[in-house]
Amino acid sequence: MNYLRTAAAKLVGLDRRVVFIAVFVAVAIPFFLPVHFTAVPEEETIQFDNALVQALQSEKPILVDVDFGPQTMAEMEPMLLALLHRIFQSGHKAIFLTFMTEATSPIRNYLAEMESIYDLEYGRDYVFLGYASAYAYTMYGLGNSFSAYFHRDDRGTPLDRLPLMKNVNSLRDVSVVINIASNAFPRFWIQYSVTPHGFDFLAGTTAVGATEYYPYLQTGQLKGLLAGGRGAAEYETLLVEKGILKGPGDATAGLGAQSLALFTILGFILIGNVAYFLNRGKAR
Amino acid sequence: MRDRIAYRLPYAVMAVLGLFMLVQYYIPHQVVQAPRQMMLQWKQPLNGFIILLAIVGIATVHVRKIYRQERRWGYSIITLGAMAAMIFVGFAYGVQEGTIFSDWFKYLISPIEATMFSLLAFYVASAAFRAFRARSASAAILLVSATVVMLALIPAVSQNIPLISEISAFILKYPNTAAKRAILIGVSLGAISVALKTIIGIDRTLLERDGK
Amino acid sequence: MLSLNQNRFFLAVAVTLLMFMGSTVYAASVQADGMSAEWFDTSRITHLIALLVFSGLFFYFVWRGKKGRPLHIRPIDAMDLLGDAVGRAAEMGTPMLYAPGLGSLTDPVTVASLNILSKVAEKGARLHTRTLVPNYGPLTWPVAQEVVRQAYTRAGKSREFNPDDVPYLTSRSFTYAAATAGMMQREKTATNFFIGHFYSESLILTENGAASGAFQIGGTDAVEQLPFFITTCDKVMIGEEIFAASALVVDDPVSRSVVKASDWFKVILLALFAIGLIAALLEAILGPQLPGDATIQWLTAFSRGDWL
Amino acid sequence: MSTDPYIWIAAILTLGVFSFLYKDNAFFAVCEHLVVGLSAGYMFVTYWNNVFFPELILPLVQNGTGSDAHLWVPVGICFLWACKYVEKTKDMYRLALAFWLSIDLGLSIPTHMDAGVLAQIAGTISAPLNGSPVEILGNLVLILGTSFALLYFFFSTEHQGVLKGASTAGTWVLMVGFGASFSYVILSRIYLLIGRLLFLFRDWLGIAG
Repeated sequence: MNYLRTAAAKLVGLDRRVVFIAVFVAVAIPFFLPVHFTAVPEEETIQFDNALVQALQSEKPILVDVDFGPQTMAEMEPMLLALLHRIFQSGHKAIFLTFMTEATSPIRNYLAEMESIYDLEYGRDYVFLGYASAYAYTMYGLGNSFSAYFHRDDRGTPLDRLPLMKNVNSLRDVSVVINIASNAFPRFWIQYSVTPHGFDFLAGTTAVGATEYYPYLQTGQLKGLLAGGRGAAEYETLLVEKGILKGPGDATAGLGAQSLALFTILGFILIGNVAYFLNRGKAR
Repeated sequence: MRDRIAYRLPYAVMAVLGLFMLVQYYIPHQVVQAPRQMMLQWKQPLNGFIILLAIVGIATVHVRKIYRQERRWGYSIITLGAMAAMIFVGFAYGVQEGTIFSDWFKYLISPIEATMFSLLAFYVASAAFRAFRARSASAAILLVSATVVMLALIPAVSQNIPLISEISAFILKYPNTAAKRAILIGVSLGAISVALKTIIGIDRTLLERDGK
Repeated sequence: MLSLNQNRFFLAVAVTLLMFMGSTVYAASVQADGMSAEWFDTSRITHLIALLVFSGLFFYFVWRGKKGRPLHIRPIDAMDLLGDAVGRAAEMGTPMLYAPGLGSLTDPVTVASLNILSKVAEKGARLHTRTLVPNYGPLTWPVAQEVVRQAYTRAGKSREFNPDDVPYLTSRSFTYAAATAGMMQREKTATNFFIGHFYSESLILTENGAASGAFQIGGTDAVEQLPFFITTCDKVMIGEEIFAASALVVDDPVSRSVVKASDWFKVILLALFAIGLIAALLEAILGPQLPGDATIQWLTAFSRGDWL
Repeated sequence: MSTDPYIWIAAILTLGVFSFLYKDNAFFAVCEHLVVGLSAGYMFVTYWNNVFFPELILPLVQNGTGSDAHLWVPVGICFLWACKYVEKTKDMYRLALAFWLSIDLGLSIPTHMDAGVLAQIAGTISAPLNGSPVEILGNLVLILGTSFALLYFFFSTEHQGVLKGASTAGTWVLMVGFGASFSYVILSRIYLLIGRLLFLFRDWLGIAG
């Protein structure tokens, strides 16, 4: 027992670099092991897709607000790509915008990729309105007018020269608003736009903020939620089952590393607590 | 007299405009909505001005460091140089896909920022190890709930051990919703009080001035 | 306090109002196509009622506070320790660190946090203890500087105020966290406050502070960061407690009374929940045709605003 | 292994940032200062191209005396704010600040009431107590949990007796919620690391699928 306590005391004082190395190894190993996992779609993800399917049946375009930068790209990129395939494969039209400066370059990149895959035409099939500041107030204002806040699109074309924007004057003219965001913007959408103006709203967030949105899911202010890399992996599975994606993407590829890393951290929490209780016994 | 007005005018502006933004929520009439839309349009350049302030702020901090030759001032030259280069590249060659601007973003900014944030994975693990102790009943509850939800996130566990993903889904859907909702209602009420208090001038911390 | 008997104040309000009305009429004549001609949005009737009830409570308690009647508010743990926390830094002869969060200035949490900062800095100034305020927002920074300067003035120590104690660091969250952590180590701060809206960097801040052995008071409305605050700070304010604390730190009874308004509003909410629960139980036991269901439907419609 | 020089630069920068885990060093400091400068420049260009030029300058130049004349107001407000940096006109900035705060705080009142309070009440009250046993239990937890947790935020009286019990139950509910957040935060951070390693092993070294 004494031996255990000394070990516990040592463990508590463990250099944190040891923890770092353990985490690194846990994340790295699965890349070299041929074990493949799939994530079974949970209720929220299925809800998300059902709401999206409903929107895809309407004539109105979809509005996608993309707010993530390079910092969280690993988590958000697979989600956005799955969503883009979902929208463009059904031949639906979409309008894009962002409230985050760092998001503009990645969006141009993804849209150029989609353009070559699905043979899209800018201005007719999709439009990128570019970056807008004052997010909360622009979200609120879009309920009445697009043209007051976007005089020109990202390429400097006035909005009235874009065929897709001809029939879109306000948020009433879009079938659904989707926000793929790494920050609290879905909350602002709900507070400043969804609740006052009343329209269907879907969100994809990082796992960090995901639990915060459950109250809105329950009230219906939010119709569906993709929760971080995990939600993206579930969505990939769902789209593969429906034949929209040819194979799972990066989110599913990360499931193995995710599992081992979570096990490692759980192990550390367990060791930390055991050491703590043993030490406390000694202090008495 | 003039001084009095100068002192009070900001409070008056705040009260009038603040109450206007409040009242417009209930009045869809164009006489109210047209100026409301106008004011929201002003927010775009105004908030953009904040970005400008941020950039000027960063530049000033680094210029001052170089000027005073403070600790690590040499690095400040890198910052200022990088800033100037990026602005030059953006205006000279454009920003669309395939330009130098877009390449620099993809291969210089992206890897650094993404890696910086990935460091948090290590810090989270270290914090979990060092600080997550069942010191009290409520800490123990936190720990148990975290463990269950975490286990359910591991496909190998949730697909093989029965009930764990159901319990996790239950936690997320009900007690988690209750907790987040209570906080949401509380924060909303608190925010309303603070906003009301500030608008009508009960709370004057922010607009205080010397000699008063 | 708002002193309504000041003629000149009225004059100023009137001038502003007139100017604003002028621009209103002008704007309405310029761009009014496609907008409504209704004077009241009936779907927001419940909303208006709720807001009127809230402001009614608000002004009632403000009125009571003005009369000087004592209003009891239960102490908030973290605020009770405010004096001790400042005293600790003073005893050890090291500065305090106050991070007002990464939210924008116009976020009510930041406003509340700056109120608390005002008190902390004043107490510190009285005890000759510096308050370091690293800033993230370019808009918050000048205001925070002004708030601390005013706090020093109130303590009668305006000469001791050093603007460099309230620096602007950067608007990149990771760099901000690294720089602030560096500041804690260099200055060996004995007390750290982290109050406001925080993002992922909060972990780096609080963990470094905890490792240096500082006494830490945290508070945030960012729920996802709260678990880390709870495990690494000595005292934590959760969500609304920050707003309550910001009202409590001011000795003014009027400011305190605002907390009461929000409290009694919560009592009304709880009563509604109770009615809803009873009605739901009745429905579950007696079946859907009976009064329970009707009550729930009416209550739901009422709170959604479509009961008219 | 990649032959694209850009990929090599990105990989070197990635390793430079990772070196911070060992300790703060010059390599990391270079990366840090580089990204601060680059992204400030990036922000400036984006802001100019997407907001400042098309939404302010162009309308003012084209239509500054007509229907867009009102856009002179924000110019004036920014000017007032800039007065802060001149000693003599320092106080003028309070006017700009008042303007700034009033719009934001004014609009935040009704929207908080709507989305944060009323909609949440509607959601709680309409949670039905019929259906499967799990749903009934869940909705009971939801209604009672929300009430107890709200009682924790009740400041008017001391928490004694029944109130103490209820608010303790409230903290437990809050803790369950925080536990869920905690595990999701960990998950999120791990994904970021996975993304970086995927870049190093797959895009750069080409040794992992």
